[in-house]
Amino acid sequence: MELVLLILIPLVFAALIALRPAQESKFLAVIGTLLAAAVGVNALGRFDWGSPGAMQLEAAWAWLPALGLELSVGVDSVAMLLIALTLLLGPICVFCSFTAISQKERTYYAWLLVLQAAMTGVFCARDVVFFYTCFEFTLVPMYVLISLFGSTNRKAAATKFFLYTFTGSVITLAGLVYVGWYNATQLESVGIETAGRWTFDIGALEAAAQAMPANIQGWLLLAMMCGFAIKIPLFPVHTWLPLAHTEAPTAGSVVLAGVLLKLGTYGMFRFVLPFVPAAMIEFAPVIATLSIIGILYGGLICWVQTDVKKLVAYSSVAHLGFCILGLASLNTVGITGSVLYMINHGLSTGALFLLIGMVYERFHTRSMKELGGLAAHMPVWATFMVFFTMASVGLPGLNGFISEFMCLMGAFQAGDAWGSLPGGTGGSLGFWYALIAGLGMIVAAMYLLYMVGKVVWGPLVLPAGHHHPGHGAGHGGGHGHGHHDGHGHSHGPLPRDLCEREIFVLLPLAVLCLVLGLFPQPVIRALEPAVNRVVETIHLAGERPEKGHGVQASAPATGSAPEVMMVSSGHEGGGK
Amino acid sequence: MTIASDILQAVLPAMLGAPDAAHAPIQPVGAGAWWIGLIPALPLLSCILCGVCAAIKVKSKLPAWLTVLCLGISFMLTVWMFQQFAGGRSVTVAWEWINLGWTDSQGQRQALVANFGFYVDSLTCLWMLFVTGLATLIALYASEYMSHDVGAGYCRFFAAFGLFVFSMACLVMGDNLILLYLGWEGVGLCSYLLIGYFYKKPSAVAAAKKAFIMNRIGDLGLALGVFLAFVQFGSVEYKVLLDAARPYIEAAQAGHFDEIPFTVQLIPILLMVGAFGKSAQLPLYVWLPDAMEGPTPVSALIHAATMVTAGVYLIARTYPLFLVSEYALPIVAWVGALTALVAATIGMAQFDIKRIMAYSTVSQLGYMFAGLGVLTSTGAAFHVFTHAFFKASLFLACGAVMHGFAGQLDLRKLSGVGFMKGWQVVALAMLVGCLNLAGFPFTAGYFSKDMILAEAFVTPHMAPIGWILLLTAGLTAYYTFRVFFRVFVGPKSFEPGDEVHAHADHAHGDHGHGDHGHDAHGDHAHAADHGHGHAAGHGSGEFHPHAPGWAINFVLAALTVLSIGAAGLYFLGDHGGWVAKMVHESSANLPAVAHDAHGSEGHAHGTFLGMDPHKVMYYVSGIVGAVGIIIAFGLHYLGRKTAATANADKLVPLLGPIPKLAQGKWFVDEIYDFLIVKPLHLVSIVFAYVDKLLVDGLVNTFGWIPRAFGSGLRPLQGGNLHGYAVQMAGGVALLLLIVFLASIAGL
Amino acid sequence: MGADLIVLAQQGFPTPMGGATLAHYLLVSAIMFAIGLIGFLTRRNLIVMFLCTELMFQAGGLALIAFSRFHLEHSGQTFVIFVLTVAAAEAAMALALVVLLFRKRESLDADEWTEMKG
Amino acid sequence: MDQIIHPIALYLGLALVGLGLCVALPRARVSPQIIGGILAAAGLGVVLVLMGLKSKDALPSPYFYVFSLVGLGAALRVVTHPRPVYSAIYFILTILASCGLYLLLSAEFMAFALVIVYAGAILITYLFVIMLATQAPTEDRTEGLKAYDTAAREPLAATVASMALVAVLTGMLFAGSAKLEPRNAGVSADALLLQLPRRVEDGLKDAGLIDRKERVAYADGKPQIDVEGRRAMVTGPDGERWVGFPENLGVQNVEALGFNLLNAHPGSIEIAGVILLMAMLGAVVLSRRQVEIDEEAKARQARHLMESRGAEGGA
Repeated sequence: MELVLLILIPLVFAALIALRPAQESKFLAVIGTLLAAAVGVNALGRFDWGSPGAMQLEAAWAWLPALGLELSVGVDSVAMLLIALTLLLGPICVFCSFTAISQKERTYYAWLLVLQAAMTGVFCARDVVFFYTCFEFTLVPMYVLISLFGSTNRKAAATKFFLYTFTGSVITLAGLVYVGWYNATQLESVGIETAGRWTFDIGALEAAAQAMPANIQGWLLLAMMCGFAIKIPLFPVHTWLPLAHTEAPTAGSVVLAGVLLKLGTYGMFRFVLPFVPAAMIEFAPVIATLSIIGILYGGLICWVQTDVKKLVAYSSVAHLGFCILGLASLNTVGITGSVLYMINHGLSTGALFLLIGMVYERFHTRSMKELGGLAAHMPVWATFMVFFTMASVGLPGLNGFISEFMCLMGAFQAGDAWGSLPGGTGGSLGFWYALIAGLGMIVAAMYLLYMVGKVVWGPLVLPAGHHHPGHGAGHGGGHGHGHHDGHGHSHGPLPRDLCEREIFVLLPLAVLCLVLGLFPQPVIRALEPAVNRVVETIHLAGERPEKGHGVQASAPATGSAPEVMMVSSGHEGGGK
Repeated sequence: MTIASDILQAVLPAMLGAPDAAHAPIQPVGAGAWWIGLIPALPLLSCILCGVCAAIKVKSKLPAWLTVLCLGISFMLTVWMFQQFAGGRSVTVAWEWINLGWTDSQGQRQALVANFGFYVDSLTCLWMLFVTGLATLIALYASEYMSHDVGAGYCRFFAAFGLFVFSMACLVMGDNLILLYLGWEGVGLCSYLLIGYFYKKPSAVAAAKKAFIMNRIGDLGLALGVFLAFVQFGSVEYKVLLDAARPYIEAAQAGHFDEIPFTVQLIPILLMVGAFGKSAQLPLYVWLPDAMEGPTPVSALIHAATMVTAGVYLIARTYPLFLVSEYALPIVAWVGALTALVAATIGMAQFDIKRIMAYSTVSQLGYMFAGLGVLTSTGAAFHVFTHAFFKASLFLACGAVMHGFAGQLDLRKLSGVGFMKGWQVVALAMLVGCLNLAGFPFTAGYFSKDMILAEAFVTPHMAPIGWILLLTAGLTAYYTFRVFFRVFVGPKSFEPGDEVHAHADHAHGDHGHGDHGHDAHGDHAHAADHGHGHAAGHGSGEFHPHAPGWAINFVLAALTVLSIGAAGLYFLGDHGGWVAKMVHESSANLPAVAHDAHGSEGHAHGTFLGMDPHKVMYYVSGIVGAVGIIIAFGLHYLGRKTAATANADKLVPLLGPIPKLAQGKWFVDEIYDFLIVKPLHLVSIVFAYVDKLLVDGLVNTFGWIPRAFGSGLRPLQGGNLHGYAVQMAGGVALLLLIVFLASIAGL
Repeated sequence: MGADLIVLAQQGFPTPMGGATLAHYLLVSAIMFAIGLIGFLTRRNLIVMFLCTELMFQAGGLALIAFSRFHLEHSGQTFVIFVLTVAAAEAAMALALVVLLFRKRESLDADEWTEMKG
Repeated sequence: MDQIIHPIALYLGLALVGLGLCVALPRARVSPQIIGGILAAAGLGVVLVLMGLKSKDALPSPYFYVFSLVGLGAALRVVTHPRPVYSAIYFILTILASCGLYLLLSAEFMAFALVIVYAGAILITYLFVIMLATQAPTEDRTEGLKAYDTAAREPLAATVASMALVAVLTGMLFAGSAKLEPRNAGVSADALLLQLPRRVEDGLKDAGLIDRKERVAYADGKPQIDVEGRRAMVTGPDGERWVGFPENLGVQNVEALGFNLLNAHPGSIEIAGVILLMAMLGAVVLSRRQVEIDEEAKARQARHLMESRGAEGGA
């Protein structure tokens, strides 16, 4: 029941904000997000971490029985953790935009809450069409946030973002519906109990999709990858991200980097891997190569950027390249690494965007030419900036390292040269993939330290309008000189260094980064069964003797009995 | 043997309580005591406390005392640990860090297990002793050296200092390769933070960035090595790894390496890349000289004694793997030797005394790697041990000079410092350090270097390395005493560095390049730049050197005693001394049988000019050291009137281009920049444009097509009646035509 | 000759009419339709354009009657009645519009009115 | 096509007609309309003659040629005449010619309806509007004519388009109609009498064959009328007898039409009524609304009137 509450609370509060007068909107937004977080914590409590692989907290309502659509929700450990991330970033986004947003507050906070509801919906959806509706619905609030509250050419960025992602995901919908159709019509003669009738339940379609012949699975993979690749963003289709990020307001960027990019990777984990394992094995090198290009290409572009936000945006492209490399390695370490990456990237890059937002609120510039050496000017901000940069560069002891290390190890293990060795898992990646992706780690260090070197360290450079700390004015925690109106060129309402609210926003992220870095085991133990289940299905698909094109005799289930029942495709009609 | 050595032999074993346990090479790994976890925990605690001090803006020297206290306790615990566990092997698991399991194709359960566990054996004790020991001393030194920076920078400095010792402890005591990797990058981070301590100076920030990225290149090699180790042996923990290489030892001894699978032989080569990155060996050494931008305690502790030895530790720890690989050790030996030579040549031509010490560190590290390469992990470990002490004291002496002479480091502007009032302790420390570094007979440096040289000639095929090392020994002696004779002896004259400050009294203004305005902050707490000292006001006030305080003198004296004492260790215990015994009991142990294996082909022992290297090397290295010193004496002391000129200058034109090239550090930096950094920058600019125009352009054209198509059709909606009429008529005509043709064609 | 004209007038449908003669009537109606079309396309006077549309109606009616006669089926003629009503309705509306337009712009030129454009 | 007329000849004829039409259209400068008319007539004549040669026997009656030539000529003049008034009047002539054709096709009611409704009502309205809308200049001065009346627009393009349309149309029609079979050829023209027993009774009474009291006999609901035999069973006070039909007893066109209208298309009539109502309403609404002419337009109008009056005064 909690999951539905998680979706409804933000919606209800969004409505409330829309109705109530503007000055109450901040208060309501805070209450809404915190309440959702509370229910989330309750759900985390009730979630049985003993068997995290299974679907829990399930509930379902008939939506369109004729088409077999139902609003069914349910989470396993992966979805639960991503929901936790969303619920964590919710209040943070609200708190960080108190001073940033002065006009049209009601629209802003209402849409922010709607966005959170949609994102939670995506992660706990167990029905393909419900997943898709939420997946698409996240675009609307994001469009509004960027186009109304962005900076200079926000309109173009918002439109491009919307159309680009939308066209991709429409093709994904086509793929998913094809599976629904395939399940309803092509599978009567086969043993799956859910076959033969129109249903969009993920479990049912998973079984049906796996029964498809390999070439159809290939096409299905391409269809589904269209939507998810754009969302992730994978290399060739990433150009919307820097534009959207530079133009989005701070909270928008945080949510966009923190959770929206994870919809793509979660989509791949939930749909592409289990639905089309045979095709995935075939296409894994292609996806891995694309992600590696993304890593190096994105990284090198970061190195020459002058706009800090664009730099961090491209770094997201590079970082998510690692995440997808982990997925493409198709082994437990790789996939666990990539799921961890989704969470860690959300924390560290989200925090980086918060920090950049705080500088933007003070100096109204993002270009590294006008800003420099802020350590002397804003020591607390500088400490956080160095901390989170180290987290995102993947320094051991912080969360970035665990996921990056596991993704690389996963890619390394997946070499066919050491399929037989104890640690190796066989597959199509291997040493060279890991080596070149490893270069990405060096490039990451280059561009992030370039940024930190330019913005944090070095001689103090402030934009034209801002003067340096005046003589004698003791600048401890005191607030800036007098209160100017909102957008005055001086510091405005914000003190020189971070105020309590801003530190309160950053602290939980910092603590989480440290905790996930030093004590990742609880999370890893939670992810293990869920990931092993997917690896098992891929393994079985790989073992299936590829007789002819796509005709599979049902291979006896080896090792632990996978939840998914083995089927042979319709026309062969082989014994079960 | 001298009386001293007898005393030492009597006293030390009692003090250190080293039971002469039988050479039980490998003992079962027992569960370690819980308190071993405190050794790394205490530095972390000091780091957190300093963080808290920074948060509450402490203005006193509190963070320094906190750090010294924690490190001191940690050192005590290390000594206690050494007492308890010398000879044994134990693992203490603090908590379960990573434990991820899956079932592989054969159905067995494989698991990636990496705990926050501490693997204690004699090698760990050896390393931790001098790490924590030196850290405590240098923390004390830094408390006074950094006093001008109390307030903002101070807490940050000691926080990073504590974090460094924690990371070094994780690196050395970690029980698995991933924890080693954590420590590895942790020390990288701390060196980044400490080199970039004077963040106002762009050169310091660039140097810090360079150090971190260079280390990261090495770390990539290490990471791949860790992956391959896991893939090959199914685990990253030492208790599994170190025993896993055992079956291949016999095959390695028999010399036919083709039996050993290629993947096993590849692991050490990958690990070696990491070691070269961290210990500044040939390809990746350029960051160490630049690391001198940091404050001197940092250079002394991190870039001379502890961090740079991490590479040596890694190879010593995973020595069994190196033994089974055919090409690993030779590569290590050759790289070490070449680094030693190149660094020595550059060191000779520099004028900045800290840079000279940096290159000498690179050179001595070359020695250690060569030692490892020529199968004397004992020699290498002993050299690490001795080098840590005397190089730290050399650096701190140079630091004191810089401290006193307002950042002046150029040996052409300083002379006769030893004779000035208050500088005697510093001069003595410098002298002892130089003697050790030059390998003057009966100094600790002499014994450790001699071991390596002897082994270099013993192991076959390694003779050329022996000769290179011998030549380098001479060069080392020369450039060490060049510094000593130019700076500490001779006519007294000095020029203040560019750090002179108008205020004559103790206050140290904050003055750095490019810092706008004169920030008259409360008590000048801003990070002074390029070390501290007096900044020359605008020509007013006469500058006089500021002699070091008690803390500096005490630490220098302690280090001098330790450097001398280290020699005594050579005599402890039988062949090779105390360090040899420690190394034998650890995993870096060189099974005697393996020792012969490398020497099995051809005659048992290499010979040095026909004689037995062990015996004759004492005399040869001593002679070479003495010759070096005499040449330095001749060139730099005799007939030198002023600080600036010396007899050596007459030699320069004779040698032609070599001095120029050497002074320019063989332009290695420029080559790297030209070959790698510039093209990479160009490529990324091209990528940026490709991304903006091609990839984005492609997407925009898809956006543009419908618009163009639409505007193409707009004129049809012309507004005049006849236009529409004609269109209608034309349309009907066309339709009829089609129907007509269809009917004709009988469709 | 005149007799069969009268006979024709009284009787309902005389003997069926040959295919060939039907063609004649269709030819006439086609050409009349063409003339109407050309008129509509070329003339710029609004009223004449409407006249041309009426001409096209007329042509259509003629063809209907020809077929009605050919098939001996009265519905053809009924349909012409409806053609007539439509023509009448259209004429009424069109002429009212023309008057309006004329009052507005003083001229009946169709090209005057080109504001409604894409 | 099975040769109502040889297609090539048809197209050539139609091309000639087209050419004629094109030439006949009014042009700004010289416009040889007469020549155009002759050409068109010649083309038409060629086609008709050829059709006639082809099917010797089944020729339509000579009146057809008269009526069609008059009709088409008038239609041509409607289109080509520069003065709209004359166009309207020529259009009336066309209507009359086509009424003639209707008669030939034995659609008497429609012929008269056309004359009354179409020529009588609709075209008179057109004339009203033309009178209202154009300052009809006196006979001799043609320059008063509006430019838009004298010059046709792209005559060539329009002609070609429509002639192509017609060519295809006729080609198909001819091909089709040649193969067409009349649908209810078998049914006799008077089959409708079966449904009109009262009509039969009246007819017989008028012809004096039955007296007033006799009725047509019904056998199980159906009137006993034998259409082919042209006789009906009549019952009266002195029993039943078969009575033969007189010569002129037959279904008149109007009756058949009325029957068909109300029987086959009741709905359409209603809709037709509605259309007419709407048209009327529309016309009322449109014409009633005063066109708001702002001051400036009024001033211009006044000046315009002054000038024309002045010109007339001056002439």
